[in-house]
Amino acid sequence: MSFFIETLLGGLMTGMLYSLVALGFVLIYKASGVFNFAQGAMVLFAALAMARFAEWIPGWLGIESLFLANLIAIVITVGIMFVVAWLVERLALRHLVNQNEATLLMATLGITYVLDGVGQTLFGSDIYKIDVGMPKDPVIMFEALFQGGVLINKEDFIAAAIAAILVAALTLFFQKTPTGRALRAVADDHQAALSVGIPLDRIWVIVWCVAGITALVAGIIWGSKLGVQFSLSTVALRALPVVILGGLTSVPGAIIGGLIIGVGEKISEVYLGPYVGGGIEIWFAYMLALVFLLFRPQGLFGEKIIDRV
Amino acid sequence: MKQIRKLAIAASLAAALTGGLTVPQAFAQAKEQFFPILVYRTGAYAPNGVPWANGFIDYLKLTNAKGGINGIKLAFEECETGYATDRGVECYERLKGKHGGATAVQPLSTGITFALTEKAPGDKIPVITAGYGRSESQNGAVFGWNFPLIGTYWMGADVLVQHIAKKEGGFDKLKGKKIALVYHDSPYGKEPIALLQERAKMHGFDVQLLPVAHPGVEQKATWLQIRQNKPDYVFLWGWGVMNSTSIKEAQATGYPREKMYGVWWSGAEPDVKDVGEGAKGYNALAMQHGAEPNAKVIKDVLGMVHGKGQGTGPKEEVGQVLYMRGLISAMLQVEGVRKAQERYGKGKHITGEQMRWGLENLNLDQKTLDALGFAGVMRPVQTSCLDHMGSAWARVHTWDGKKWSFSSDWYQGDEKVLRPMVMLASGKYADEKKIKPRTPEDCKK
Amino acid sequence: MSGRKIGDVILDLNNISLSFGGVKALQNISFNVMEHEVRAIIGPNGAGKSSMLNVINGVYHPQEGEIIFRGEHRRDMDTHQAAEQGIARTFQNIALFKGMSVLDNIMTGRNLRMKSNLFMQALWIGPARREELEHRQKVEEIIDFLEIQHIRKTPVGRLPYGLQKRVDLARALAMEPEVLLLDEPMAGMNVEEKQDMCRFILDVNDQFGTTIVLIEHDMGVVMDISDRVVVLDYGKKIGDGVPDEVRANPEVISAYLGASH
Amino acid sequence: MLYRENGQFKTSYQADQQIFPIAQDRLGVLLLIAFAFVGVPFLVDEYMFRAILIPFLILSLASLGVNLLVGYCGQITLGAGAFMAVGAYAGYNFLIRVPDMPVLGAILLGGVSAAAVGIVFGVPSLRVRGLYLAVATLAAQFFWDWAFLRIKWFTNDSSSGSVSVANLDVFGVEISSPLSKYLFCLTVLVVLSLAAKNLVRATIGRQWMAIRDMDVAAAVIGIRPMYAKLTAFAVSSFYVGVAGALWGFVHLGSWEPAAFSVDRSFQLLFMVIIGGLGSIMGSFFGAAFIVILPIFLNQILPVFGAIFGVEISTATVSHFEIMIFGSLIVFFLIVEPHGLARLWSTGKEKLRLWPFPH
Repeated sequence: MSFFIETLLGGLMTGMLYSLVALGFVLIYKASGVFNFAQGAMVLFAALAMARFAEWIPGWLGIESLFLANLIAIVITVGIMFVVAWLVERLALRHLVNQNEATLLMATLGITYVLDGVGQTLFGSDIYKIDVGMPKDPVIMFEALFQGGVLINKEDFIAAAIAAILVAALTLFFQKTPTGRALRAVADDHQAALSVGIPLDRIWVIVWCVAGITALVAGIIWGSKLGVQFSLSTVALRALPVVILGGLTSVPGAIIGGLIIGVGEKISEVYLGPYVGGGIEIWFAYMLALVFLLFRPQGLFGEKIIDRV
Repeated sequence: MKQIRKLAIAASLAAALTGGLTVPQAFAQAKEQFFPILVYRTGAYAPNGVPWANGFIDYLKLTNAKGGINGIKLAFEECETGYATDRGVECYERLKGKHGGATAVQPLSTGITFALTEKAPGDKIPVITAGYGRSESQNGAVFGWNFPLIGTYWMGADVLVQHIAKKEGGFDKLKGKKIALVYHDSPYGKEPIALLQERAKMHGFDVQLLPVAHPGVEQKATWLQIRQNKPDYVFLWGWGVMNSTSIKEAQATGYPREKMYGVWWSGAEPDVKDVGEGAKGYNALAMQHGAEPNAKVIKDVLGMVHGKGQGTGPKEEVGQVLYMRGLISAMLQVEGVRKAQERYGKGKHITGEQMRWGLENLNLDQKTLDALGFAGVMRPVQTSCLDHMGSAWARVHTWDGKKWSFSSDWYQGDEKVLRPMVMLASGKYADEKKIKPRTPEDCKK
Repeated sequence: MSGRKIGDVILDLNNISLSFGGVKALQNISFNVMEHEVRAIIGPNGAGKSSMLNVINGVYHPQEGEIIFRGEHRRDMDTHQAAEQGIARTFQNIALFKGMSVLDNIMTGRNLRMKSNLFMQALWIGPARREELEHRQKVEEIIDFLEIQHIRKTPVGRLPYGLQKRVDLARALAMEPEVLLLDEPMAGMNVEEKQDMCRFILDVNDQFGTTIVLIEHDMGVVMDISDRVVVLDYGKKIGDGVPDEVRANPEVISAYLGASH
Repeated sequence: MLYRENGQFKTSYQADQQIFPIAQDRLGVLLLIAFAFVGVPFLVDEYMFRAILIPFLILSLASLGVNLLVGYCGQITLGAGAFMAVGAYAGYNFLIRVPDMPVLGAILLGGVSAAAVGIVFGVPSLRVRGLYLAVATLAAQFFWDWAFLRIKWFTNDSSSGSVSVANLDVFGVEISSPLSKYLFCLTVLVVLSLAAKNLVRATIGRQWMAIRDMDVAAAVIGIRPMYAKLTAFAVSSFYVGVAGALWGFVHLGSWEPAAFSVDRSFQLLFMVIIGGLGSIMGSFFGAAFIVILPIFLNQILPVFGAIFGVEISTATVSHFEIMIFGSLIVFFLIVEPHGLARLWSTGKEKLRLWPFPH
């Protein structure tokens, strides 16, 4: 039992990271109809920037405090992600309005390459660490409840709390601020949004920037746990089943879908994997999403599509 | 405006199609020996690819600084493969004819090695895979052009088993023990399985196989399984970011790092340095050498190459584990050329075919190694036509939180176990490919 | 209207009800169509006219009711079956295949009659090649009939609206249907184009004896060319009969006045 | 002035239904093919053959297959790499397990196996579309990646999981020299391209395009979406599978599943989008662009550096390579979203009117 709980927790933890990446996908898709494959590259880019600035800043500014260095690094990285968002909108997106989905998807893959190249040129290809002071060693808890207790990483809980704060902040942003409401208007109906005078280009910059910030949060959590390296961008591929499970346009879908996929992956690998030689978690997640799609083609929370002729 | 754009596209396309692909080929020069270098300095495996390449090149520079090989200077050129097989093949094709022809090629990727194994015999270019590649290619009778010098994965796995047997107090104590193999899910990671299963049969221990998908950043489930099964030892067959991820996950699931043993590609500074204290106690095979900041050859490199401002990578990394691996790989190739020159003429350019003879007749005794500055770094290497490995010695080193240091004596891979496996597998390969194995007589030619 | 003679009931719809989620698109609608006649469905926007056509050729499946086509009783139609049994259709918002030429668009209308297999098509031999030529001939006849020879090779996306409507009709005609469903064939056309289209519709009806069910907004046109008219409003049938009867129906008058003003 | 169709009147539908209705086009293509067979062998060196032309030909074939599915039938796939792998591994198994199996037979059977697998993985297309489908096809990619690594039967129990073939001969001709490999791939490509062209101008091609452009209308005129989509998956996978078998047998000789990774799938989709959706010619343009451009950049950047007197490190070259590659992709998608094939046909149309623009 305690092992099952550990697996479940592990799955939820991984799922939470997938949710954050999927959240980036969904935000951008809702606002601009672009399936942003570069989300993974953005996670990497943000994490690399954060890791490197946190490393460089003490030397540049003579700051001793780790907290301060991290804080400044985060601020700089947010700035960088804003610039990335602005450049993407300026140089690519605005010229690609009304193209079909596949073309847009490929364009974001092109952006992925550029980000990978720029990221590695500026920040290097080594493994870097993000040290935000998370506790690393596990503790055993609930020994009274379960035999042997449950192995728990405090780091995971702190990370989950950060993710929850991010989601809450995003919700507030969308519900309470004028910009957030404008974003929702665009998501619901492009034409309508345009007709009431919401500048689409600005909306896009904002939404890419918000996606960049979720990428940064995902990057910090992941990077603090496992280090930052080029391979981090492949996390996008792991998070894809999440968006088809949750629906491309649904924020709750991304969050719940992420958790389902995370847990599904770990449980399948741990309990089914040994019978077939292991390594099944990637395709299992995809198959899970696929089977699900066959019954509900629009995903968990996506809107039903009705053909009109 | 639109017109100009279209014109620009057309022009750039035309240029792409006709222009650059025929980049001027350098002419053959008799007085240089060409070393193509397939590297990966970008992408998922860059952290490990970069120091290897730096060490390799620094040694070539050192050799040139010392006057070359009997007066023949070394020419070399890098080509980025990104660890991708097709790019690797392209690099090989691009470089093999330059500067009078490649001497030998070292792909530093199991995938590229497999592909080049098919091409090398036709081109008559030896493929040196020091410490990687297919284990059965040790049999030079079948794999005429492959040289897994000073280490194959079977030999490495064998040494690891010997080491834990010694720790436990004898092979008989291994009975009932559980060993988990956490491996990169690719031909590279799968290489040791055959040997471990063979040894498991002999001694009655259990092997649990835990594959990790490329690039290895997601290992939660793997380590949950380790936590569940509580194996006595974990062997790690990873590469790139997978290594440090494994160690971090081991820490997060509370698996003792002291019980973890990596292969020699999972035991270098990039794998542990950002884990720091968390990796303390983690062990890995040393492919003879470890981190060797005090070796004479390193002092030479620092003096004659870095000292002159010609160093390839950061000075602090000179002498680290993977740097040394690259450096030794280069040394073996250089010595192959030297040996070939002994037969085909000192100060002469050596062809790929002559190079094969040189590599098959390497005889680096301790005196030679000492003279080259490798005292204490490695043991003698002696190859033959039938044995393309040349040395089956290895030891174990351990990360103490700051540096790697040796923690075991020398072990030798057990011929009695290895030889039959090599013969069986290479025999099967020969059948499939309809290769007629070379006899000792053939070798004399 | 010389050559044609109105025959028996070919299509009979009984108590059809259709809803999407909570929205009732059609409620308990019954009417029939006779062989060779021109039958019009009219009604204000959102009355369920297009849904009605979609039910007839199987795009939508009604929750309740029965469809009797050529004596066969069915709960609903299936698009493929409908096409095979000779029901063709044009669309309100032109559903042409934008990436293809006019000729190819019309050729798709022949697909049910082309029987050669994949390998023959790949090799372009024997039956495949012969078939292609035969059907091309038939398609050229339709092209001549609708007077669109000059745009044969043009991608349909580049055509003006009126011509696209004509190509849409051509594609339906290429199926040599027994029943032709026309969804607002004259919407958005100018007077001249409308006249042409009317002529084509009547010619089709006349020369090929094709039964026609059409939806149209232009009352003048409807009353001129149709034999019988059914009127829908908010998913309900409010009138059915020959044009003059319908015109006099007070419910129809109020629906139209209410809807348009 | 030379490129005109004035005066070329077609007197039969047969003449009008030719692949290249304009005489100059016909001649041009024939000359090009003749040049590829006869001229190229005298002009290029081994490097061009082995590192550029052979990969280009094989990936053209794969990209052609992907284009049949994505460009003609409108079903986005990100699983093409998996179908290449199926073709390669199935071909390998036919070759070693069936006695006296000819190489060509094994390659074609590899394609047939890929077609069968394609049909199975095409089934979701009946329910889902667009990006959802694209992601669903990734399931195929990851599943087969895994299967070829894990199921030993596929690799003939090789301990490492990688396989190799040797001694290729086709109708008694040994396929080992770069030239023979090139000619072999070229022949396969020409034959299969012709077949593809025939398919897309026949009724099946029209059915695919109808489904792509407007699936409801297609169903209404009696096209069965299931039949059209699944044949598209099958034919496309056949092409991709044959390409995979060629990639393994002829180009690499020895391979592991990583040769057909998800990166390959993306690469193939790039080819058809950059080249031009729904264009046979575009598939070749796309393949040329994607195969050649990175290699070209990789070689030209150091040369550029040398001109300005800077030595650019290998790492920097690679980084610039992917940056420029990525930017060019975005650039091309912006200036010509319909791909290089559209540029080509616009150019031809201009030429037709030249020198009188109106």
